[in-house]
Amino acid sequence: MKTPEEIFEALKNKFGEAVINLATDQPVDPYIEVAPLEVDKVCKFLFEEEGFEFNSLLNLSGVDDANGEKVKDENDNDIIKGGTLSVFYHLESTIHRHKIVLKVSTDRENPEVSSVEDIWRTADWHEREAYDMFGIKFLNHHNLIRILMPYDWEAGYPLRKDYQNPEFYKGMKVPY
Amino acid sequence: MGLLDKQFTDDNIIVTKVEDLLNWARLSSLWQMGFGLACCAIEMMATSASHYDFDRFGVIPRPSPRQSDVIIVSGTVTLKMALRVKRLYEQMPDPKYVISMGSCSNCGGPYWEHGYHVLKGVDRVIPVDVYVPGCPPRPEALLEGLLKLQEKIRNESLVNKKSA
Amino acid sequence: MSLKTEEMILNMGPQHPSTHGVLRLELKLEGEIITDVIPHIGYLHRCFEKHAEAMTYPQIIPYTDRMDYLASMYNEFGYVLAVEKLMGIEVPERVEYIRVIMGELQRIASHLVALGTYGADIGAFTPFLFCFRDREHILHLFEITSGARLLYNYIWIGGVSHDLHPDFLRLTKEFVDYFRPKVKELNELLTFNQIFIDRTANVGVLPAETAINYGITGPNLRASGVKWDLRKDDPYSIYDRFDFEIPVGNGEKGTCGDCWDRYYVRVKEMEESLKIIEQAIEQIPEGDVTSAIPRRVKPPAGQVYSRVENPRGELGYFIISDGSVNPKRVKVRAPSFVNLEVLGELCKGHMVADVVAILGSIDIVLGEIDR
Amino acid sequence: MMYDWLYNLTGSEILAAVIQSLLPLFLFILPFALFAVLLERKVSAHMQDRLGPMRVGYHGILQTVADIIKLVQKEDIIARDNDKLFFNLSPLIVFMGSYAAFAVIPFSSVFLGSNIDLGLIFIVAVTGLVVAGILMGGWASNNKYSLLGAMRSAAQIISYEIPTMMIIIVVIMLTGTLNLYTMSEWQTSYFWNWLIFGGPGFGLAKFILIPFMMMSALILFISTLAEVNPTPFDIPEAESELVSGYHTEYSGMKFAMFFLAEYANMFAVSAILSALFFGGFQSPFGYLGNLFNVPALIPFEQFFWFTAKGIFFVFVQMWLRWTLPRFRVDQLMTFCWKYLIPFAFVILIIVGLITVLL
Repeated sequence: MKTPEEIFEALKNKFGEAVINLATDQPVDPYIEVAPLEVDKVCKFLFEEEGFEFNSLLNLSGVDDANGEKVKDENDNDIIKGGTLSVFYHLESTIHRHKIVLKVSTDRENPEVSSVEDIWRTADWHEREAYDMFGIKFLNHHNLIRILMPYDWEAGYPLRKDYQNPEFYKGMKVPY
Repeated sequence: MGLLDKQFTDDNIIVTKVEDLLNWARLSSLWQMGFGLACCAIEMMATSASHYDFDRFGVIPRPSPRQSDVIIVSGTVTLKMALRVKRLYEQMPDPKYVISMGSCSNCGGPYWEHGYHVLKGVDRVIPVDVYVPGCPPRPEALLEGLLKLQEKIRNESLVNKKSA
Repeated sequence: MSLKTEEMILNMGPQHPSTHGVLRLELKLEGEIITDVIPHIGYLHRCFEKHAEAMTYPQIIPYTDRMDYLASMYNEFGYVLAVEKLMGIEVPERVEYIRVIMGELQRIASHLVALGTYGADIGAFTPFLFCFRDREHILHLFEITSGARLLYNYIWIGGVSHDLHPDFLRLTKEFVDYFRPKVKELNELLTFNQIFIDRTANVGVLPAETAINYGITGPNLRASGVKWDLRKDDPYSIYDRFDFEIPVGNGEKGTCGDCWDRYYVRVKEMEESLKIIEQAIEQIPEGDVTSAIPRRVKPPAGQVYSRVENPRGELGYFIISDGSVNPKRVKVRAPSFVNLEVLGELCKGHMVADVVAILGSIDIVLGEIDR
Repeated sequence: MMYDWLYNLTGSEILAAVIQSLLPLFLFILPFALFAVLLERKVSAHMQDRLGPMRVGYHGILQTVADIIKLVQKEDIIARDNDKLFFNLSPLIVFMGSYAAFAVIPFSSVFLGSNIDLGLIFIVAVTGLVVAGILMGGWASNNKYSLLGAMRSAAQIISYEIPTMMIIIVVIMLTGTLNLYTMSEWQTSYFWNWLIFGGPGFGLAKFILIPFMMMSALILFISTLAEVNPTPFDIPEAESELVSGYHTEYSGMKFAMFFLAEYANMFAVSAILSALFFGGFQSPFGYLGNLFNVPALIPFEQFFWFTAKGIFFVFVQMWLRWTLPRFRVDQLMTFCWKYLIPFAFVILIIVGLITVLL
């Protein structure tokens, strides 16, 4: 059993700059913020290091922070420029029965995060889903294609806050 | 439709009697395509199961579209699925019927507004004979839908009204 | 010289009698032997997460129902717990008991569908109808309580929508007495049938290590011999007050973690759920069920991950609130979504008929996978 | 025999032959298939706490009539990529194969299509046609499910033909004939004369034979069951795996032909079983015709007993179908090659020794 503080200390000592901070102002779960391109190494450490052994990835979710600047495009639709997309990792160790939340934030225009797929196989589909919904590119993922939306969906990433749905898809009217 | 449908220009006793026989056969043996989409499929299964027993009306599920007469679109049709539903419908032999079961396949149901990947009504891809409202419809509602479809079939005609 | 046959690609689904919905499997076959299985999902993607962002917190509850439509009560339960955790709401005792009774009844109903359809997949059609017959009794209990058979919108944030029907407890007790022999009947008809055992034992063996790495949870994980049940290991609601066992697979008929174990763990779990229900009926206090329902649900800004033991495994809700009436993000960790991923691994080297057996034993619900 | 009777009645050889060949079809096979489908639905329904067809006629007795009239009306789909010749030929061959088997089945001492000496071999040969038809259909459908189903079916039927043949040889050794009519006659009245109870006579051999005959009957039942594909042997059309197997692509009347052939086949194998082991058309308790001295009654009684036995075995098949799960292909083969064939072999040798020594 390790508290988030202890885990943060250990990570900070090991990775230095790559581990950004521990957010404790949260009402329920604190989270550790990690640099997007280092997250695979941090996870590998957490997975392997004795005393941590986070052998289970509970959840991996993309989030659109929508903290960029809201502008109007040529069709008078709101779009968001700049800001970040985030990915949350919920890790758990069934051996030591402790949990931790990791967060990475990446640039919205060119979102790139290291893949943790080869640490936990379960991350495969989770990452594909995050890619499908937010367009977050997971580097070194072996098969990063859409998973829920049709493979030929061209209208963007639906869970982004400024997503515009197309009028037609293969001749079928989409809006009500 | 079938081989004889709308092939006759005038009504007579033989045609009407044959028509009654054929319609009776059609409506009494509506083989349903064993095909479920979403929540409503569970209610559809419950309707086929012991308590409600679709078999009483001669409805049995057939796994292959080639041998089925009625497709019950039971649940949300998504854009990814819509063309497959259409394909399945096209694979069924005439005369074929469609029951749209549940709000989702009637009109998009609760997903009508923000459902970026939901087809708002299966009638945008295939013609529907009977709409069964509900989310999901009770088995009784589906049975009622089936009876309505039988009523509709009972009134089908071999006579081509237009040319008459 | 060895004969080599040409690889054949067989598309199973989206319309197929035993893909449990609109799953499409791309099977690569050599003769009838599987070399690879690629699941294609998303045929039922109903944009739950987009809806959640546009709705207020209580409005989301009906949408959670429609995700795992075989275990709607439990979906509401999980979601409501997450919001309550974020807001710090304490719910009355009676509500906790009602939720547990509903949740366990739902677990039985869901397992009945799983076991029944599994029988149908293996080719025994009669158990399927027997299971549906018994499930109708549970649906009746739900119906007199909430007014709906399948999608209830019954468990609300801070309470339940209304109190139990006066006859509910009596009928539930009757159901428990009715159902015990039915489990035995199911065992005689299907579970210990030699053909059934031949078809399922030693098929699709999932070792515990692989299961954890793939994030498998619920009966599928327990069948691999891992005693992991959130009701005991991370107790939520009032599950710590009940006395029940966690059945695990032990390779009774084959190897630990095979299809038969996955099947049998569910049968056992139904019996354990009956125990919980019996205890809950004994202990349930009187009281108001709507007193803690907040007028306005406006959680503080922050994020929460809350999880419950759904009939299919760990159902997690990850909610990010920005302090307004709409959540900023609701991500569902759907157990079936995660469990399905391992299918390719399990199927390799088996035959086409085994794909059906393995898929059925994982017990997926497409509504939850695609959301 | 029936031919002579018809010849006397009509006075024309051709007419007699035509009527004789059509009679089983119209008098028996079609009505029986219709009845069997309904029976199946009713039996399954009552086993599953349901009612089954209720709305078409009294308790749904017209259900299958409606089904067939509907199927006739359906569009006959032949897809572009089907091999048209074989696709169309296949249901005919399957139907023909199962229909031809009825020619030699002795319904009674009078009502018998053709009393040929090679009756048993004839049945085995024509039911072999069914395999050809199924393979043809599966291949011509150009559908992977159909192809897999047809392949499975071919493997299954051919394998299970071996124990069937062995048991038939056992029976031939005991009775010394291939003629089904003679065989039934041989097991004269009273059930203790049936072959399953060692055949007529009260020698030592009879009592030694009884256990082996019971096993033979069981093996024959299982292996013929496998040839008509109900669960647990319905691998060729395994609904939950191969959609509907070899007839996935067939619609309308062609499908109906497969459908009827299947039920006709069910009766055919039951008929073989009862003709070989259960006295064929012989009554188990003697005849009312003899009792009241009305010989004209006897053929009708025989017909009744024969169909009753047949329908009983059909019922057993349905019973199994709605109770048991399905085998997997390799298990099915294992069951045949590792259990049925060795047992059949042992029985063959022992019965051979018994017939030689005793």
